[in-house]
Amino acid sequence: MAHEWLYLGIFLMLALAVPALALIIAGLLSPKKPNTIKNSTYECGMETVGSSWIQFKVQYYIYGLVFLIFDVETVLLYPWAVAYNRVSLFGTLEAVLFVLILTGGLWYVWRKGVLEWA
Amino acid sequence: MIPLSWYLILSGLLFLIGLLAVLIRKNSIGILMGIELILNAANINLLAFWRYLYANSGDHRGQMFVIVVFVVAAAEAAVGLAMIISAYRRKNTIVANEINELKG
Amino acid sequence: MSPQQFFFIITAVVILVSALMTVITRKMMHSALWFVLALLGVAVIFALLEASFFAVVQVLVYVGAIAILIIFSVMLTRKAMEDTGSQVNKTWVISLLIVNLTAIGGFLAFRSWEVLGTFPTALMAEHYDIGELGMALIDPERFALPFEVTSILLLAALVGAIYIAFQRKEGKK
Amino acid sequence: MSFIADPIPFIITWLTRTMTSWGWPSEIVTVILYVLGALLLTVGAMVFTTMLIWAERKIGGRFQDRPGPNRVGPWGIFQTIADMLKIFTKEFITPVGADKVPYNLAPVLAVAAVLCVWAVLPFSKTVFGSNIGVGLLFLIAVGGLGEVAIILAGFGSNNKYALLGAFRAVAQLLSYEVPMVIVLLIPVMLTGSMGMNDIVAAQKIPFIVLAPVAGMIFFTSLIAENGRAPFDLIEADSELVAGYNIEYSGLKFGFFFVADFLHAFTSALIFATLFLGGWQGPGATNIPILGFIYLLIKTALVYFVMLALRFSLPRFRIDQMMNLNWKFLTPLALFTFMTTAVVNKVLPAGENLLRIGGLLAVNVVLWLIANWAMSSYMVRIPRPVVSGPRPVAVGEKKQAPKEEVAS
Repeated sequence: MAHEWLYLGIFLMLALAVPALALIIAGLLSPKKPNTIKNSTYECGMETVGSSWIQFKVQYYIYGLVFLIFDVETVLLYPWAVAYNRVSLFGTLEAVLFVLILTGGLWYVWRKGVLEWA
Repeated sequence: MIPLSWYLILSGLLFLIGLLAVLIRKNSIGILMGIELILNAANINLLAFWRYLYANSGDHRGQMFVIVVFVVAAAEAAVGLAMIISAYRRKNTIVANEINELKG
Repeated sequence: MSPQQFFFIITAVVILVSALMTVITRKMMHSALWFVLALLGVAVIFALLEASFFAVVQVLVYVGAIAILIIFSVMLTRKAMEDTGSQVNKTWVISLLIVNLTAIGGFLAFRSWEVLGTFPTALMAEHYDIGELGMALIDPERFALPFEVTSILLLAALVGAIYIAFQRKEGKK
Repeated sequence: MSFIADPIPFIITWLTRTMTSWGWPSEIVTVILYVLGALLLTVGAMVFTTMLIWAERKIGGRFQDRPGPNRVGPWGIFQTIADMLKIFTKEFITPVGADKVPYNLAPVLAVAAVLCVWAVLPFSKTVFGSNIGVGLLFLIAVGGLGEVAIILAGFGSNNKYALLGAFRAVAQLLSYEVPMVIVLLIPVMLTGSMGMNDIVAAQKIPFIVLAPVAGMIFFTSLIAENGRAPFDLIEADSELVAGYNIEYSGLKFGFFFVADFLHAFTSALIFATLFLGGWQGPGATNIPILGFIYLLIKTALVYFVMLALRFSLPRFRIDQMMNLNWKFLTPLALFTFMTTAVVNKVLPAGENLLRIGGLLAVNVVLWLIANWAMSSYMVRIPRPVVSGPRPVAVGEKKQAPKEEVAS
């Protein structure tokens, strides 16, 4: 088991190192002639107006919120799903109840009109 | 092999850093991150004890606790951040000391 | 020092440094990114503890959801909290003192606890099975009740958070 | 014979034996082999992407009735290599006020997040990556790293379009992760394990037969996770200029490009592994190299369907996309999960034909209900009907910039 994680760790390191190395090589190969106009922030060819910190809609946060709750609930079902072949019908119904509660949350969110992209 | 104390020291230090964040940060989101760090420290502790003392006897209480902590962390992040955003919209501040409407 | 110990120390240092940076960095956004690094480190610690399920769940839930939610709210509330100026309370000296006292107290209290020196016995093959945890989760004798309660807790959190954060636009209904 | 049937383990054994005969300790040999394997896979995947880009452009060209790349080499096959040479020597332009570390880390992380998926995939019976017990969850988890990369890119570039694009991209990716995570419970349930090897080994009957609706939901979410047409709002040119990667140039932009194409192919690979039986096929158990070929054929098929969708469907509007996810796919995924769990439990174990029939029937019923619900829902919402010629450029001109910032 430790070997599997060792391979995974090596793979993660290399997956980070290989692109990083390529970037460094490209950085050495490429010309460097910066000037003010070239380096200015791109805004469809116009002069940049204001800071990049614009106001965002709360809608993004709301989607993130709903996602978080659903994600956590579903992830908790994975151990059950692994044991699925061993559990009784009662155990299955328990998981279904679990999901039904989740569905209740979805229903509430839907009725409240949260999911409308306004 | 790593002795249990190493994990406990790590989790203790992480807890202290989280506590520090809760106590000194002005920004409420910073405070929330501190709380998440504290919960993470608790998780390390729980899993370390589970692994070292109970794993081989088929006792899953430690893991169940970790699951509950995950759920609590998620719920706390969701509600806490919602409150911060709501306070920001009403009072235009997220400094914890300035949100004091509940004061009598 | 075995390679495992060496690896543990590196991870622990990464976690602690990034957690500390989370606390002391001035820019909120950088703070959130350091926080992500600390969470990833904790996932590695879980993997070292042979709790593979929790290592992955840590990445999935904390990095993939909670951290992103925090980053979202940093962006949303950005205008109120300019990154210039002090980010810490005026009472930070007292706070530091409290934290140090807690540390010393904890150290003194647990210094001579015999459990500390425990070494793990090798995890038996059948306990790698995540299904075992799944069985325990729905066993009415064991954790069926807490399991369902977590679901209700999450539902309550969803409803509460939406109720607090969501405002219907005027003019609609 | 054993070399032809199963070359890679053969080479591995040979390498191990050689290195052990040099007197190296076995741990070091293992580590070296792991590093070699991982290096081969990461570099191989990235080089393979150049061919992928060529294939995609060529097929896309054919779909849209144009020749596609046809200048460099026969059928333009070296076009991407020429592009790559160019992009390697292009100047890096770092915008003013960019946050250096996140800005440079983002492309690397974007590629790494896609590459990590290859660490756990089984390619044939004997050639597989890390067989951790939680492979499936790992696949989903590294997707989260991709989201972090996008946020880093948007935040690091110090550009409001990049930031806006990053936010929209992350909102889309997050949303479509929900039905995906729910639906992936079904293969786990049917297998009884989260390890990728076990999931493939359990697919004597591919899961697409047992759970077609789940497969369809998963396929849709995969396309959305790629951010490709019809879900290409991530780089919607008309609204966001180019999305989170506007400020990148040279190889840094190239890496986002590579990540995009590699992600598309990897998704096809994941779908083939989880729902089409992976390397399973006639004779694949005895001759593992055949399994590799089967996997390649299945992946190519899925990839082709993805391309066909990409080059023939128009883009969704953002509200339509969100509605499709939250009001159609997520409830459908929840109900599919519940009915599959209960029906599969009620049906007697062991009788395969009955099980397939029962599950198929349930899926068809689910699909009909979903279809009916969808069409009746669409009827209820009045849609604005365009009547007469639209006033062009009069009303829209003032509105357009405001919308861009606010959406």
